[in-house]
Amino acid sequence: MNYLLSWIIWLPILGMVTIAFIPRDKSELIKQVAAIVSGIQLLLTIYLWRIFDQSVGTFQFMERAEWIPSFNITYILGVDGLSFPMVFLMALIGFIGVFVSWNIDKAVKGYFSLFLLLNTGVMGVFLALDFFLFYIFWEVMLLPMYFLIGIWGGPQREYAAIKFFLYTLAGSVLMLIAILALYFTCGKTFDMLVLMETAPVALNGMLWWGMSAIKVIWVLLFIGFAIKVPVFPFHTWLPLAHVEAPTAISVILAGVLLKLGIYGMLRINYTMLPDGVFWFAGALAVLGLINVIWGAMCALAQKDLKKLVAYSSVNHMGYTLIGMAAVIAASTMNGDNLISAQAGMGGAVFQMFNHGTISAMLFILVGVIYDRAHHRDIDGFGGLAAQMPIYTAFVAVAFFAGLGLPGFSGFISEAMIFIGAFPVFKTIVIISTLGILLNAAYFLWAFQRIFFGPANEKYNDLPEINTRELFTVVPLAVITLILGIYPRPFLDMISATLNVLIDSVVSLGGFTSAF
Amino acid sequence: MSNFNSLAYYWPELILTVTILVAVIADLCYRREQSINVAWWVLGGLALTLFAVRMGGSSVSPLFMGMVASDPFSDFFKVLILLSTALVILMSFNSNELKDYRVGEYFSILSILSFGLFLMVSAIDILMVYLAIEIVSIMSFFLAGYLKKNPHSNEASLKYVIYGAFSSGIMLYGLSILFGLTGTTKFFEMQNAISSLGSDSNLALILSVVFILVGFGYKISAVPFHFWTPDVYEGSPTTITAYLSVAPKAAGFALLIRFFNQVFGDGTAMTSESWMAVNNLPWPELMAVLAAATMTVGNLVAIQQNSVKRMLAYSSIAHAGYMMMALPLMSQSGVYGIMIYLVVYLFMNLGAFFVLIYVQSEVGGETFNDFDSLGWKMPFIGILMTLFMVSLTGLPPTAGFIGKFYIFASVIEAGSQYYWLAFVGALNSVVSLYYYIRVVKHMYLIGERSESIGLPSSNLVTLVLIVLAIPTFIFGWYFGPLTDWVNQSFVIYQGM
Amino acid sequence: MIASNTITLFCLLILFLPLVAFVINIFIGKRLPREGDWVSVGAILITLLLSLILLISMFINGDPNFSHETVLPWIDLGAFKIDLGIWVDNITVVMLVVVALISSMTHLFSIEYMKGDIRYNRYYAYLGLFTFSMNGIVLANNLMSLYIFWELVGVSSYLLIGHWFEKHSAADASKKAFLTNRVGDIGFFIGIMLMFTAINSFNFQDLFDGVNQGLMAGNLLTLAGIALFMGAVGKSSQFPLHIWLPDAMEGPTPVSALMHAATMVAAGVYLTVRLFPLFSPEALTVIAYVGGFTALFAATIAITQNDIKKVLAYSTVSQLGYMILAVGVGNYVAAFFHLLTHAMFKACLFYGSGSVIHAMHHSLHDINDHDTDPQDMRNMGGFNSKMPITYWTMAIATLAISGVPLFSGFLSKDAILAGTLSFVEHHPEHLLLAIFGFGAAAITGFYMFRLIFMTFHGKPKMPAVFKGIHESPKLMTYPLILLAGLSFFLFYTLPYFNPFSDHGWFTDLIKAKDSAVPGSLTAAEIYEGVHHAHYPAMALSLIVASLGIGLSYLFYFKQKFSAKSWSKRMGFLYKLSLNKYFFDENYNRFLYQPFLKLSRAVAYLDWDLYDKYFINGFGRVTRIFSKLTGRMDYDGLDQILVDGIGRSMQGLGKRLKQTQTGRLQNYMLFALIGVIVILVFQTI
Amino acid sequence: MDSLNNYLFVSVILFSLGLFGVITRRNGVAVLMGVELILNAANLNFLAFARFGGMNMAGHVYALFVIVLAAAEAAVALAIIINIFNNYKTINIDEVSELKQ
Repeated sequence: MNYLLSWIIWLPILGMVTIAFIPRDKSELIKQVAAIVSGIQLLLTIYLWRIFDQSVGTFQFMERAEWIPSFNITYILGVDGLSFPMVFLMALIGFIGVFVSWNIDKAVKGYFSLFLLLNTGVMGVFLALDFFLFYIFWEVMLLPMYFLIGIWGGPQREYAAIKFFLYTLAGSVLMLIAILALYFTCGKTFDMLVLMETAPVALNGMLWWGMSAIKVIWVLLFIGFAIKVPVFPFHTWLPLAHVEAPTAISVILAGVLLKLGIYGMLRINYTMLPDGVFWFAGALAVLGLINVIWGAMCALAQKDLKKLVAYSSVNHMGYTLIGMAAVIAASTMNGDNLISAQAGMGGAVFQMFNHGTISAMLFILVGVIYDRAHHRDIDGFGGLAAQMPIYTAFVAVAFFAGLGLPGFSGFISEAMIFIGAFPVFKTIVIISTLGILLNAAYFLWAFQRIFFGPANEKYNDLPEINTRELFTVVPLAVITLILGIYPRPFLDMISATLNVLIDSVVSLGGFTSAF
Repeated sequence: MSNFNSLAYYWPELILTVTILVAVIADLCYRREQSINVAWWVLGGLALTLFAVRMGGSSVSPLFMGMVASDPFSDFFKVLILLSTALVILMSFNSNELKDYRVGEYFSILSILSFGLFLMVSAIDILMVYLAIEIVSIMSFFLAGYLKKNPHSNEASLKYVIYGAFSSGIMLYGLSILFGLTGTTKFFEMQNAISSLGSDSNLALILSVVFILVGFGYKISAVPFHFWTPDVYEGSPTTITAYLSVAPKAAGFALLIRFFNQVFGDGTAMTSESWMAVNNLPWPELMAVLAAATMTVGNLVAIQQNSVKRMLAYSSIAHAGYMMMALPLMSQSGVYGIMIYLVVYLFMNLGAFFVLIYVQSEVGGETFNDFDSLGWKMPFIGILMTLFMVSLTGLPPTAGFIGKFYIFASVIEAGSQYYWLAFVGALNSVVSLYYYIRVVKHMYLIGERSESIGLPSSNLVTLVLIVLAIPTFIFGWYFGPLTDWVNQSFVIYQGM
Repeated sequence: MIASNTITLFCLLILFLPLVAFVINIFIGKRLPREGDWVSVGAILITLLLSLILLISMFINGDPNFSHETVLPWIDLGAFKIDLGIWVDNITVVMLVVVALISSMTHLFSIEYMKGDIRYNRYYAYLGLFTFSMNGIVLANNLMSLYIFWELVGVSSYLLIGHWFEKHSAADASKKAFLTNRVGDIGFFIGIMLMFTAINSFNFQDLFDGVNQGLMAGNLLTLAGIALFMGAVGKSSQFPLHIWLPDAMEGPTPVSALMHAATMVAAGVYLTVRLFPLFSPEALTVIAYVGGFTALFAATIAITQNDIKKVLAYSTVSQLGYMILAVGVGNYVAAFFHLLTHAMFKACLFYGSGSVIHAMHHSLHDINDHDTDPQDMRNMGGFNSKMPITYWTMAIATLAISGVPLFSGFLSKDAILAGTLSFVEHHPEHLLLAIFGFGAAAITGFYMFRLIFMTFHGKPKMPAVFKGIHESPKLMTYPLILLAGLSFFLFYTLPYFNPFSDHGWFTDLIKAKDSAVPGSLTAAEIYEGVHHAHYPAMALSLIVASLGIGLSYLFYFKQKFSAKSWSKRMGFLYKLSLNKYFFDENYNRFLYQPFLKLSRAVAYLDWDLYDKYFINGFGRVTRIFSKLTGRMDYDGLDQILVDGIGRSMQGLGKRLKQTQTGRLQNYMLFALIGVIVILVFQTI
Repeated sequence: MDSLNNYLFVSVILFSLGLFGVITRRNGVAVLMGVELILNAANLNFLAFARFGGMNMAGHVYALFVIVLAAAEAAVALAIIINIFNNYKTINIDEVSELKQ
């Protein structure tokens, strides 16, 4: 197929249009259409995986079309080892998300239309190679998200929705400025491939108000991405949005949307501002550390299960930041330690994917219990293990995966991150290993309070997790397990791209030239 | 060009004049209830005018001995004016407010107003500047106070007339000083004279610049000359509010661009990529500060409003601020950005106002609470209003984003000394999300979902809204035709 | 002699068979006949068989330097590679047999002991998981896979301790076990990272070579060693992370025997044995002190415990301390020897206690007494007549642990004490280590015989219960008999028959490796010293052991002294010991609670302060604004803007809004003022 | 006596008076008169510059136009004020302030 990537991106829009023509009382049909469309999308990504050439570190399946020549805006798509896992993750979670939302009965038509629109936006960001296109997709996600939280969310949904919207918009307008600054300083193009080559040279030594242009652009982009990750101190929208959003949206939010920030940093900051990487790596690691510890401590104190899981996302994304920072190990000033750089970066990318599957699983499971008990107060349960053994088993799997138990993919990525970052950031890594203790503490404590202890009479007739719900959790659990036992399929996929990325950061970035 | 020769290039205005006359005469012939039919005459005239404008070709020449210029730049604005006038007239059919009045006059005044705006966008002589502004103002006073029995409308027109007269008076004083310094009323001669003046006359020049700015600032409602705007916008009939927020503003910007760049520019204005202020007059810095102040004040106060109409009034101040960002840059891309912004602003702002008019007539109010759960009751209106709100905020993939994008792009292109302005603008657009999305919130997030769906009662309304919505959406991701049009129109009379 | 490929195959089978049993039982166990216990038992028996074949082939081979390694590339990013693999040498083989043997016994024992449990199939599944992970540790050839299985062992321990999760105490204990272990694991992982950073490999052999080449030396090496040792501290329940093991007795008793006595907790010792060549002398000193102190310290707690399993638990901690001490003084073969012998007699003791508890439980159940604690020795007494097999096997095991000649414990303990003595001879400044060692030996005899006397001798404390006590079924007693048999010296000294020397197949086949740290003593030098100290140590240990046993005899058998009055006389010390030196209480008060408070404070800071008032200053400004304006009518949107910046914006907006007075002339005045301000600024 | 500065001086005074009147008078008609003063100040300028600058007739033409437009504006303004009086029964512009904030 020639336009495979375009199909993957625009298929949901097609579905959205189809849904628009279905009368709104035929809610089953609407759900089926949504399921079919995201199913086909998933199949397409699997097909893409089959024909994807893992040995190539550059972009594949490139598409290029004239768009607005007067401003050098082009429609460019492409996929590489960095974006493919994310595309797959989105397709998978998008597909699962449809089934997670099967119980939605309020304005089904609107819900699934927006859901598919969101899908397109996210896919677009991962596949766009034109900065303008990238930005459009980046923003397209916001509005569906606002509605999905605001209409189908919990009691504080309006507040949560607007907060999410404002936070992210504030970040993205700064990003827009940075994009334009890059455009005008680096040869008037939005083509990322060109910018990756011209930006490091063009920005070299440029000063704005006495500040290095690289630093300014880096910080602008970073804030835009950091809000999405979210990096402390831009994280406060996250617990709220998660708590208020309907389950499927929490799943997508945690599973995919948070990755956009990291993806953006790796795709843009790292390639276009390699000098900035060296300048900022320390701060990145420190922020990662704060995320890890702060997120874990907040999670430890939560009484709302969903909020706990939300803070665990803050905590987990912190590891990713630490891993990313390890890329500087490969520079000459850090002793050409390519091993560390690969471990750290590989760990970071792997952690992104793993957090996607694991947190999605966690949120689905939180949704399952919320649907039944209509509350999420950790202390309000107790002894559920006896009443819902299968559910308990899945929560146990998800929690253990979340706390980084070997055998689950999260362990490998966290271990790689620590190993990779250790040579460069010894103290930070040592303190952040405390995070793995805290991880275990908050997960196990919550697990004990919910499932252990004498059976709670109140929940005697709580129905066990049903087939549909199992269908949503099992694939994620299986992926987590398989990759936890044998991570080669994933790591081989990203390996070539990762090495290209590390090489470009290290060879183009140097500490001395730019500042 | 002599007066007679000029007429050959003056077809649009001539047709418009005839339209005005026809409208006045037709009004005399109709009975009170039927006077609304005048609108069709006017619409026909406007269509002919539009045709004439488009046929006019791309000639660039001064007409009537250098009073007005005929160039694609002014044609561009003329099209905008005609479009907004026609749309407002169409929407007026459905206005509840006008029902109690004889409306024939209303339409003829609108066409006179358009004529004034035509003059404004093509004026290259300060006499014509004053004349045009006065024509526009006086007609606006009429229209603002058209609802004779409505005290608010009265109050609006009183405030408008006094504030208008006051600011045009100050502007006139400034123009008189400028006349004294240069001894001419023609833009290009003035520019020449100023560039040969020594720096000792800078004080007087600054005085005149500031005084002139009072008049222009009043027209585009820039801070601190914006105070009339909310009150007048709120009191006027909503159709007129919509019109005032678009057409005169567009014309005001055309005038500002022409006047400031060609009189206070360094003589290479519009011909080179970017240029400097004549004698290093500090007006660009002034303009930048005013732009920042304008959008900030507009946005912050808009947050506070409980009436959607008044909110839109303040938001129009904010939009003026965004456009003003591009003025101090003195670059082609800045002017370009303003032109693009004006086109998309026309569609989205008129759209928002027209939805408001429709909601007024259906629900009976114009506060946020009147929009409660509207999105469920009238999905068509809800979706369109959402589109307009999102576009006004400047989110892709709507036209509003493209407008902002070009403005920001021009600011960034101008170099790092204006980055702060881009920051202020960017953060302001975040703030603007607060109140735009509030409308959406009331439409969808508040109140019960209703099972019954209402479709717009009038096909005309549906048509007009769709006409506005399509470009608002399409230009968001396919703006090639738009930029091409602006590109072709970017030919400005440069003096002899 | 087995072919190399076959060894690999055997090892993989040994490793994965229990995992297969786990998978089968967890998914379909409930639906299988007998809830699938035969799957697990079958799997573990095959495992045992295979292990024994390996053992026999080791005997036949008789090569002390036998070593076999197989690797599988697991992660390969170009430069960054991790290869998983198995490494089989004689230590591995012996350990495999220990694990398989004790695990098989546990499987068999549990058939009766766990009969009728509601989660019978899961219990067996978890046992399989444990055996799998434990074998993984044993077979690991690199730190990374070691760490992986290390954690998995922790999880199976978590699951099994929490088997009866309806009990809050069990749930608490399982969590405590996992978390306390994680504390140690953090250190372990830091150690791994330090090693990897310096040597760029996880493979043991690479690490030894690297250290030998001096890629890592000095303080860094010591630090890495201590960090790695942290893992052992957690897993082997050494001071100060010893708190979890006694609580872990909340799990079913067979589990305690298998994991919390014989194998899992010994993993820490196994780790230090495996990594011995990496430890610098300074690190070893630290290890020795931790081990020695734990040995004595835990023994003093065991004296006063009344719960039969708690006594055994502290005894385990103490014995593990011994092993660690042995590693610390360099005699790590002795440590491994003690691991082996200890596994047998301690498992036997635990099964014995399980048998007693089982009997107590049933008897209590028959008389409908659900309040009496079936594990409290104060409710027992005189059981020797009713449970002869249990009595005799436990007695044998007790003799072994107390270090009485003819029993295995005597040999291994003697080797450790000899090593310690030799170490102290060379380093007189470390005299304390010898005191730890011999002191613990004395106390061990005392409390172990106290246990025997209180349980099996004297008059029954609760006659009603006593009536219902009877011997346990065969499936439970057979393992007891087997393990008691394995507590005799004979099995370890074959083919020699000298009960006073540990010279036998074990010492022949398990040879100490030289330390990889340049400048350390060689294995031969250490062996020489140990040999030298052999006889004095033996004499001393015999004296202290008989002292302890004698005292216990006087106190609890002859009742010459009243334990009660002595405990009163010792007052404060007694209380300290009874309450385990208040470690749990102090950890709770000074560690857990403050940390929980801190995290609550952080969460409050995050959510209620930071989030609500984006920056405090902004918030304050906003409040002032709101006071000034005085009429903040918050409607929907205003509520939305609770963030400080938002509020400040609102405040600003409100102030600005007030300029819109509605009075035309104000407007014009503002405009004029604007003009004047602009003019002033422009002309300046 | 007959110098440009004198005219300009008068013009400035007129302008200031006009501003003062516009800002301070409460009567709508009086405010309008203030506006007229401003316009006339400008007119005076135009004429004076045209006369003393030795320039062409542009200034005069300009002044004529201003006079005409001022008249038109005043007519409209007065009509509006009449309307206000009909609705509010006052022409005190301070009291016509329902639209605010």
